[in-house]
Amino acid sequence: MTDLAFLVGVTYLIAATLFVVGLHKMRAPSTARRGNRISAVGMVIAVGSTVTFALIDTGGDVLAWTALVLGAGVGASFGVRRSSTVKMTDIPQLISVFNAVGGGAAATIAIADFLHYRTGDSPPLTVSIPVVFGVLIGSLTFSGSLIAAGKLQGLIPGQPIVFPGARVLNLGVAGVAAGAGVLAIVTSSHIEWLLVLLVGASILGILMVLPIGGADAPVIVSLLNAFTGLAVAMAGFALDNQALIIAGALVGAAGTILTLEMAKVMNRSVPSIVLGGFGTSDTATDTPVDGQDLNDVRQLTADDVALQLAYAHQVLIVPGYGLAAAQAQHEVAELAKLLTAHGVKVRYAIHPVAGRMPGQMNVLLAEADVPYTQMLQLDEANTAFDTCDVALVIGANDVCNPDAREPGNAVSGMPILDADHAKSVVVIKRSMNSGYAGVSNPLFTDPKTGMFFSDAKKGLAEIVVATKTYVAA
Amino acid sequence: MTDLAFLVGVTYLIAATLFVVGLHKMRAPSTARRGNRISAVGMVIAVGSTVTFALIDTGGDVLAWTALVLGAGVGASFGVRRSSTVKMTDIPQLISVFNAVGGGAAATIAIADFLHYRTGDSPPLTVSIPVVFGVLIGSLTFSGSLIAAGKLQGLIPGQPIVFPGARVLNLGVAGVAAGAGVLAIVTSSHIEWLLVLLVGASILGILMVLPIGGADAPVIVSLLNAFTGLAVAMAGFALDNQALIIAGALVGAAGTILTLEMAKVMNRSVPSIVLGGFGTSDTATDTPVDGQDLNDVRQLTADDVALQLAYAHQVLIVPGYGLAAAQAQHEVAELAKLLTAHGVKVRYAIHPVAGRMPGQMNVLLAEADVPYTQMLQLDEANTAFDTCDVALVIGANDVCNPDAREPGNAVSGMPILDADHAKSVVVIKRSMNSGYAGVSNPLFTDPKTGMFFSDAKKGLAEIVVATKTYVAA
Amino acid sequence: MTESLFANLAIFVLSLLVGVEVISKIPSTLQTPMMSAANAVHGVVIAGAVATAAAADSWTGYALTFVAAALAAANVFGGYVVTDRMLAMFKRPDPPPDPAEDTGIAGEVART
Amino acid sequence: MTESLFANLAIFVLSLLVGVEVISKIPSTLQTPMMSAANAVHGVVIAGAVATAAAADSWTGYALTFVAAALAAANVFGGYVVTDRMLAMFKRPDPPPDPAEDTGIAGEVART
Ligand SMILES: NC(=O)c1ccc[n+]([C@@H]2O[C@H](COP(=O)([O-])OP(=O)(O)OC[C@H]3O[C@@H](n4cnc5c(N)ncnc54)[C@H](OP(=O)(O)O)[C@@H]3O)[C@@H](O)[C@H]2O)c1
Ligand SMILES: NC(=O)c1ccc[n+]([C@@H]2O[C@H](COP(=O)([O-])OP(=O)(O)OC[C@H]3O[C@@H](n4cnc5c(N)ncnc54)[C@H](OP(=O)(O)O)[C@@H]3O)[C@@H](O)[C@H]2O)c1
Repeated sequence: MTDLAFLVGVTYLIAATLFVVGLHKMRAPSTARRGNRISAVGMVIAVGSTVTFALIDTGGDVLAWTALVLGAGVGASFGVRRSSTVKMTDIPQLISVFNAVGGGAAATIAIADFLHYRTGDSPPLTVSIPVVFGVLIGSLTFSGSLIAAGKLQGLIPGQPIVFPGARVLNLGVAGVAAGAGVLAIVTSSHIEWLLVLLVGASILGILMVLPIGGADAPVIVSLLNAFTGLAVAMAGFALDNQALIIAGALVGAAGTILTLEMAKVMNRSVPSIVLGGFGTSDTATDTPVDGQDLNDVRQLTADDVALQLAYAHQVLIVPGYGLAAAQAQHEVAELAKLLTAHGVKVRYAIHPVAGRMPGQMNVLLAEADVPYTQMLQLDEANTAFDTCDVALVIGANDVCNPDAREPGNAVSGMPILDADHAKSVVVIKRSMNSGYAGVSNPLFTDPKTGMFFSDAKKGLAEIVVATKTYVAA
Repeated sequence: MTDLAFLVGVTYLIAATLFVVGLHKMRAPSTARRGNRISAVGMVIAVGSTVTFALIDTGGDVLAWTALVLGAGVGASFGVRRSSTVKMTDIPQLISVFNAVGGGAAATIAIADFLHYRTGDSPPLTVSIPVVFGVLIGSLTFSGSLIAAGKLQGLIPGQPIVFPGARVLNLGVAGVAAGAGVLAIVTSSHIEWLLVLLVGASILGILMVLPIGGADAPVIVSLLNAFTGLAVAMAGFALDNQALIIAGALVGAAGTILTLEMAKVMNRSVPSIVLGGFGTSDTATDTPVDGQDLNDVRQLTADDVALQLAYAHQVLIVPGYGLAAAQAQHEVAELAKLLTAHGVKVRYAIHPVAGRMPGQMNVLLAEADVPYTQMLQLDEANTAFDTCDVALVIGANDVCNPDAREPGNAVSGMPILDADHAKSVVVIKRSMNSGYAGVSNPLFTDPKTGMFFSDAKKGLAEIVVATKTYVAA
Repeated sequence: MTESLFANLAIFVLSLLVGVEVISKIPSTLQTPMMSAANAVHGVVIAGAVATAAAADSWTGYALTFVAAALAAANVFGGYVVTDRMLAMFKRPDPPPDPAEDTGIAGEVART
Repeated sequence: MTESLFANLAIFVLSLLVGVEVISKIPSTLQTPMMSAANAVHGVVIAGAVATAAAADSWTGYALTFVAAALAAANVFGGYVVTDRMLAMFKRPDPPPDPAEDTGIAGEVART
């Protein structure tokens, strides 16, 4: 190891420290943004010192540098453009695309490293083994992430796509990929096996994600995030580059824990999602399992709702998947502002799994300029319901289903928002259809509940208009 | 690096993982004990593989192995005997003794390594620098920890020991030690400088801890714990032993964070403690700052207290330093059991800095078999006070001083236990003297408060006797 | 060889441990931004693309460099920008128009 | 030389990071046991005493080995034993003699 390489290594350690400090600061909303910027500084240091080292150490080839700069330019402009314009509801699919490109980059780098050795001596095991793993994980992540992004974007049907013989096909492809990997290591100079592995792993990625229901896709995105980290770490082993090893392992481990946490709050297990065991889908809402009767229901108009809200002291808004689906975050924020200005105390009761992605409601509401101090977590919110006049449930269902307190149904045992403890309840949704879990909700037929059947965005807009007349008065 | 050394390195990584998993599990009382055992398994693996490697690799000298086994036997029997017999209130000083021996061991090992090189070539900088730091930190920790243990044990007066010219002496000794360290590195074969450094650093350790008040000693013990970790890591650099580097750095960093947290809950800053700036002492209680008047006070007898407790529905016990000082944990637990059996709901409201060491009350009460589910943390406790009939304050003062809510006094801003929100309050202490912070406490003169003047142990024993008559009746 | 293999292995294992520890106890509010932040960090793969460029000396090498650089740059630039955008939206309350809706709202809840 | 120095440095830095992360968010209840547990971990210095023994070949060496071993063993054995003793006392409630003082007590508080 030259002194220069030693120095580069030290800068990598500094970068690693900044990555960790940055991620650490993501624990609290007030420091999260600074954390991300600290991490970015680490990235600049790591990349900067790598470039400096490469220039001094190898000088290098003008064409190669040109290829690098051109490629980076193309990639950067794509990344920045997509990131700056993406709608907040589409962030999961964008993250998934970034996982795909990260995994693809790791696989490409691993292949290039292997080829490089091939022109000289054949690579030692300490290179060929990580190369094989890098290609395997990287290309699986590449194809799998693209499929997941497609599902989330609605380009690929959200339902689990299953077909007869899928299991046999899976095993077959996995066998071919594994065989190719072993042969690539053993023969260690036959690039062909690596290409077979590449194709096999890519097919495997597709086969793995296709059978997964759209609602489980966020968990898979998180898992593939961890995979990308591991692929990058493997590329790091192959190149003997510690920045890649550290950052890759960091993300691999952190992503795995995050995935397990996400699955836990959703009452799902990662193995069962990956093995496609359940194949639960988003479309449960299309088929009302039970005929909840409209006769039991007290229906409201926009005007009724506005009146009730304008004369309340405290309102708690319970946003759910329907709010996200209808993109109604700005309408709800407008309504809340109106009421607040009128002297009503308005806050949001946010369930950890409201929506289809952990924290989705927080991001959406934040987009509509709702300060995070108004967003109550489960426990705080449940204390607040006891003293609140109106619980305004918007496109939420499972997260406030009182049946969760009873045993023997699909939501049993899930901690819920106690909207039924409020003095009165108003629910905005389109029909009596059930939510993600496909079970009926006795809250809707509770005597103190009024239902306003409407699309969330449209309904809220009407309520805002109606409220203005009361507030002005 | 031989294959054998590689294997040993891998076992060190396994051990490191077990250390981390073990420390991680210390976050919750229910898993903490298992965590400590997992960490012990890691220790066995690390030491076992080091021994195996040494036996295979160097074979070694019968006399050296004998010295090792004899030494280890002596040390182990001392450590186990002291640990199995120590009283729970004396744990801080025992930890301090273990810091001392750990630091001493690191310094000894560093010196031995330096000497070993001296017989051959002179050691390279990558050895001599960590040796110097190991000796410096190790011997400073050794002497400083012994002084801290002496203070906590009462062998050395708890008051800050200061004398004129201390500052000049400190600077002088520090200068000598620094000079000797530099010379040891530069001349790199003169063991004499290392010995000067050893003596200088030891004196420095004494000078550093002597001026620190007894009540701040736990913070210093925690800081010296971190120092020992760093000394061990330095020894690891000198010996090129990764187990020492990993575990030492782990403890160094964890200990530092822990020290900062401890200081924070005590409203103190580590630099001000170390620089002896305040010199606050335990003995503030001896000089009542304000003449709180006995006329304002409603005095109770043991019998009064017993009656009030026996007819309460809910009792919250607020233990403080006086309970620890009087060693009255078993008496309070007995009283609580008696009341619980009689149908009274008894729980403990525990302030993070009650006593003289964070978590001290929890450890003490745990010793007396109080289940940790009955120990309420600050927030829980403050909710519970609102519905509690009697707050029984035992030897506590600052932690329930309502003046903390007002600005302009020594406890201002400290979060407190809202004992004054209880329906009635009973305080057991020996006099109207103030506590650690030396301020008067309006709680004692509150009309709903009754004072029972007594030593905590004696008073509680009397109350237990009196309660038995009511409970039996 | 074993020397540097051991170093890399140790770095890998310890980084895994850091990753596990740094992530635990993330509030669910921040799980999506956290995922995005971790996503940005694996954009470090662009340093690998630089290494690939430094070693490239054939048309295949240049092509692979181009592909690796494009993919990696998309990851790293996009990842940081989108995370920043998302976090920029997590705001403290505006300076209150009237004192009743002051900053303490969240803390006040437990006692309402 | 630089190779192994870098490895050791990287290991040191990453271990520091692990140490910082693993300790954050310890409840104050467990700060004393935690300090004790960390104290036990630096008992690993006994592995250093073993290395010292392996290199010792003079009476000074033997003496230093003896001293290092005695000090280190006191740390490691004492540290684990006292931590275990302390933690053994943190108990769940006994099986309740009557249902009123059931395990849920702590959880129940918030709503009493
Ligand atoms: N957050 C996550 O990480 C995550 C991930 C996967 C699954 N999940 C699961 O998703 C569920 C989340 O609960 P939730 O209460 O938020 O949602 P939900 O239980 O799925 O209910 C959403 C409700 O919104 C209504 N809705 C749909 N589109 C609407 C629109 N445009 N306007 C108005 N209403 C609309 C639907 O009723 P109508 O059709 O009658 O309008 C539906 O009943 C939980 O079961 C959770 O386990 C969560
Ligand atoms: N926990 C820590 O880590 C730590 C460390 C350093 C400092 N501190 C500080 O220590 C204080 C702790 O508050 P605290 O309320 O627990 O204690 P405190 O405010 O120091 O008060 C203790 C009280 O106990 C009484 N007492 C002493 N011996 C007694 C005995 N044998 N029997 C009965 N009563 C006895 C004393 O009054 P009489 O003399 O009238 O009996 C004294 O007023 C805080 O100010 C904290 O900042 C804490």
